Amino acid sequence: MHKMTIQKYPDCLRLQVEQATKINITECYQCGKCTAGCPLNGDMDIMPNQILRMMQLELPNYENKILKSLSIWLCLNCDMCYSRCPQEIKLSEIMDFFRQKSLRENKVNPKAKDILKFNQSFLENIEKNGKMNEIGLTINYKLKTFNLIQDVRHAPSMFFKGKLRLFPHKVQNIKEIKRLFRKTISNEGGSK
Amino acid sequence: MARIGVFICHCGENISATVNVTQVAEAASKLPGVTYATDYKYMCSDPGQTMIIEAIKEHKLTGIVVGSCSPRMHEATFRKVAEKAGINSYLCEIANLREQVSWVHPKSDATTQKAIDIVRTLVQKVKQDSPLYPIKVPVTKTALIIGGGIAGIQAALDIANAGHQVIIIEKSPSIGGHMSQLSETFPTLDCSQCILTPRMVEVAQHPNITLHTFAEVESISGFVGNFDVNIKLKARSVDLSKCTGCGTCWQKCPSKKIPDEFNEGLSDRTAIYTPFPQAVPNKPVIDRANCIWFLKGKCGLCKKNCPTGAIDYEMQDEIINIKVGAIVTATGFDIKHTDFFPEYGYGQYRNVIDGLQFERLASASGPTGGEIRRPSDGKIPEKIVFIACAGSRDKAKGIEYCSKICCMYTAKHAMLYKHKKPEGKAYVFYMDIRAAGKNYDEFVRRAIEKDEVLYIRGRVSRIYEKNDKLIVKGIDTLLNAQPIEIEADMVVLATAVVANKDAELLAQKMHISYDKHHFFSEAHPKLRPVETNTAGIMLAGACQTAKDIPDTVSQASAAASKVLGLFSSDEMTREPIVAVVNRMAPPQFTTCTGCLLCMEVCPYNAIEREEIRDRRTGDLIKVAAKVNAGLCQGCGTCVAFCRNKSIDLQGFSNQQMLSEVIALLNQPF
Amino acid sequence: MSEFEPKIVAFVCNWCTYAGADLAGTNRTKYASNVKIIRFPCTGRIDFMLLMKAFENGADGVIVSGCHPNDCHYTSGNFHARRRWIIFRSLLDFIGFDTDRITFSWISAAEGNKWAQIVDEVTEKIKSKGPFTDLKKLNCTLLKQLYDEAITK
Amino acid sequence: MKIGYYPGCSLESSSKEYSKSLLAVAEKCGIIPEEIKGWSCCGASAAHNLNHDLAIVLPARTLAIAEEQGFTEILVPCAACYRRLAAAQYEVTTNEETHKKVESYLELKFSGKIKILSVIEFLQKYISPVADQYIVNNLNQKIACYYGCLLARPKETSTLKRTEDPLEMESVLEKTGAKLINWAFKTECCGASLSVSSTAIVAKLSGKIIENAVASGAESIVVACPMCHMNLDMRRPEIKKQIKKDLDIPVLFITQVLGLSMGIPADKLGLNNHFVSTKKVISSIVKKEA
Repeated sequence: MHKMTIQKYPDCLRLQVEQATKINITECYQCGKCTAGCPLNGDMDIMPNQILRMMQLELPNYENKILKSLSIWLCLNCDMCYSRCPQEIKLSEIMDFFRQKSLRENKVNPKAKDILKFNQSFLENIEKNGKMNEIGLTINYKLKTFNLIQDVRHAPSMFFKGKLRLFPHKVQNIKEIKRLFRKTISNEGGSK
Repeated sequence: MARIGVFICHCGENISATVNVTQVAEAASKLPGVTYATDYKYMCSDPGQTMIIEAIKEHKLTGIVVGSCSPRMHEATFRKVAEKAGINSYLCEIANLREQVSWVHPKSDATTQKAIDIVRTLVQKVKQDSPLYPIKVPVTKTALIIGGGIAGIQAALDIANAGHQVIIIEKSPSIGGHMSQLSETFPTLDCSQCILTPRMVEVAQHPNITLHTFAEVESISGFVGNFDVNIKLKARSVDLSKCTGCGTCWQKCPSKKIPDEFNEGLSDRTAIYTPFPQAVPNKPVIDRANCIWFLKGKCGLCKKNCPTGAIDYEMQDEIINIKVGAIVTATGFDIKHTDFFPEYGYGQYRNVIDGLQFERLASASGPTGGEIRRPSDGKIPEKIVFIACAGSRDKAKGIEYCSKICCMYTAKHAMLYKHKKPEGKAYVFYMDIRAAGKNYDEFVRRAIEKDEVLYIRGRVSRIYEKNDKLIVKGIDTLLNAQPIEIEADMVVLATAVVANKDAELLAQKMHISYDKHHFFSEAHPKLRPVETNTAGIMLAGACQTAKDIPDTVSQASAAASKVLGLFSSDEMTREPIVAVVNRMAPPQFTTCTGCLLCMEVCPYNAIEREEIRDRRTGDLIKVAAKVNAGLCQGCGTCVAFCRNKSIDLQGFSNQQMLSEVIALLNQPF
Repeated sequence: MSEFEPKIVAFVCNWCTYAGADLAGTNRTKYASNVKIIRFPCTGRIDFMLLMKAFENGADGVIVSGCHPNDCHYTSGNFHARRRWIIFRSLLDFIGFDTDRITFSWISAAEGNKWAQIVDEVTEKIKSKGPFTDLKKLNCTLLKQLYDEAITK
Repeated sequence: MKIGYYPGCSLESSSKEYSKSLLAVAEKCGIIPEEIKGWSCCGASAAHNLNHDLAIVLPARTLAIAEEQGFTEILVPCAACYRRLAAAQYEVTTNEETHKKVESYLELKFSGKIKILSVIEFLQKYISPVADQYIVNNLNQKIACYYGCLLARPKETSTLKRTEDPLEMESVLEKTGAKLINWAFKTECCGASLSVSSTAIVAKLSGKIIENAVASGAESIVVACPMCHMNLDMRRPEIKKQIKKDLDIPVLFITQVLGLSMGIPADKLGLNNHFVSTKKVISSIVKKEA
């Protein structure tokens, strides 16, 4: 059994969340409506309402359990939970915060590596072109995941349907996009 | 010239242990205007009181200051003493030397000095006191009850049985309210109509009660003991004096497809109708919005067939004026309907119903004769899901509060269903079970343990229809937040209790305050729970906040006892601590300029606009404020707001407060 | 030289803070004897000019206290007092009056300890500020002189 | 009237037909949206998953340059771009601090108050009022309108009146003669951003949506979002594996349906670019009687 300790020390995860999102975690009264409506409630390892509960209770090691969970990466930000939450807690913002922090602290759940890599490939792609290029994105993502066969069968038909371009459109002022990436990333502590 | 007496109490040793009482008395005796000063062991004891009386008489004192415990303890005692000695009771002031001096400071010169300062301050105040006399207001001993539900019925019967006249007005065509719709009542499961209808009949037959159904408040003026009320009697289109209630009219009415309000839309009624079989009065009314005669100018079947000629299409709304001494507001509540819930289908699923609809389904007098059947196809459901807190405790929906009755009636609903269909399944999604009340939790436990109602802790996120079933998506927070999906045949939402739609309007007519949810506000949340801030207007039942039947009836009787207290004498007496606007001889009349800022800030609507006119010509000379002493409660907010000090508070006048400040500071501390 | 003992006047309402101060007594909670109470029916009754009168007559600090918001015996008197205080304070700030010498607070009938605590805090604060002399410096001759100067300019 | 056009990356590649059909319908009604010069990607879900500032700065850049180019309203047909742009606008206009920060990143001053039109708003405002004169065909089809999550939520940026069961797309399609069915999954999420990285999950979610539409009697599904289209249309083989059912219900963009009713040829609407054949829809057209 866990021994209850008061953990709300100055830089605990809960306070960081509250500061970053301006959401008061204690407002959640654990009705579970978020989880009940979540499209991915069958796939998550920690349910959304449980994540809030963990922050309320602050039992030992709750921070790592959250940051290393798969749930934070599965969240689709579809805001179903927020739109039905009686206390108007914007879980999607909390999830954004967790993802960014989990990445910065190198705590990404192994099962979420693909999701992360896709997102990273996506951003690298925009950084390079200013716009997303699906072939570039796919190649980059596949190199990162070594998952070379996935979606390959779609590629030829997409190409012939005019849905894939070999040569990316580029934003004329690509330097500016690169600068924006550099600046925001240096501000956020190097996460991309 | 003032002749003030100062009496310093030792309070055994409570004061004298840290305050040098003889020194205080001695210092007091040297104050200007003080004729006599002394100290004594127990001022409040019989010998102490006798001593004060004798001193007042012997030294011809014009006012006294008693330095003793807090005025909250013994102000009343010493004021009576003053009165016994023949001086006005308001010429007595209390210096609080115990709670605010001797008990909170150590024995020292500074403590004694503080006591002297306080005594000096009150000596200065008492010199400014003027005699005040309790205000007498005549009382009209008739009560008005607004609302004919169980709250109104109970209050009316209590007042009428005590021998006073009562007028009840009810906006719908029959009294009975929501209670008449209920099937059985928790926690005893006795039939609602069986216990209610005898009371309804008693109201109708009581010699002291006048009943106006299909009537509304038009306007209210006046004040406690003397209200002047206009009541609108809506055109019923049926002459109650001729109608025998035979029912021929509604049997002939061709307009038959109007949703029946009494059955919460689960059945239809005709355009001329009696709301329910036990209605009081048991006579019909024409719903003009749906009557073919009023819509198209033809038909007239009811009139042709009425054996007594009671139908009157020409009937007009009528305003009557009544004078009453007290008002009991018992206008009840409403509930949110299923269309309020986006996630539960905006009311588009016929088998998602609210609690009142379930009551009608379960009621022997309801549209299914007491069999619980689905509204869509009349099938008896195999699985019912009950959802508690539908809308209640939901900040996002604007209803933060707990509706209080739902936990109990949901347990009752599930129980009734299981009694009628023991092999059926009943699920209750809940967040907390709030069953505080006599035999209440036992009742819920019975539903769970004996009737095997399955309680699941979690809130339902979504309901949608699929192949004739309702898919209910919830979770069980007690089982590791496991998602749960139930294919139900029917869903019952325990929807939030809300104030009546027109509650705000009525409150404004009555000048009573209401909260942000439009429930009426009591004068004090703990100590004056049945009175409003407007003297003479009481509250009963769910118009104040969500309440069950026992609470409603208790409050109704409490409101009745408040009314009876008011009616116990021909005149009522009020403390003279009220505001007054100064008056002086013509041509000035008053220094009030008639800006009427005071009128706006007064929480009791006790300030009126007064027009001062020339006595002969009737020409307007001046507009000024005027305080209605019957309504004023003496807070003094108007005084602080007055721009030129024309309004003042008796007992706490500007002069008194200023002299207190000066006296407190202008001596060596 | 004896320590400076400030004179502090408390303007309190009858229903909450006066009762709270009584409770402090019933609990025998000890606090500084510098504060003396003047009882009003309601904070809504308090004319803020009386605060000025107190300073004019030698007070060094003032406490105004009544029922918590929504607890007013008269429903809304404390709200009026609060609104008036907000405006009055900005006026005082404008003319350069040290508004730190006035403490505005809510103390309920159940908060005897809070009363004692506030009294002690205010007493300490005023002690550290020293005697209030601003109004004494502003004598009438000085005002007239300033006024004349302003006109002749 | 000058409407800025922000196609977004998807409409330049995988969802070309959306852009094509939208512009064709607009042109038919005499409206030519003008592409914002130098626009860049909104960052989509990747940016806000990984970097808070970037997620605001990228879309804000587009808002700022559109403002600079003199547009007062911009049409953003992609639901994902719409949500990112609207979210950035919400942040910038409700939080002065963020506004300043974004301006310093961009080295550009802007008000952020430009009107962002989702495709539904655009159709309601500019096409619906005049549609009557251009609609020549009746669609003999039972259509399920699918909104997805991005247009319906969150409430701060959504323009739909009913969060759970919106009716705006239905009102736009009312005049096409199609039978617009009532169904339960209008605003469920299709799995959008996990399309590539967790295909199985997306197939499961999208499968449920398609299943419900078919069970509710729909013959085709109409969408207003390229993500939804890609997941419901292209992911059909994976969906089949998940739900063990082979459903061939076509998925069309709302603009394609409008285009068909206006008599625009199927190839100009890109209807041949779909993975699931749209022939059934095209053949359901009945000429309106004059």
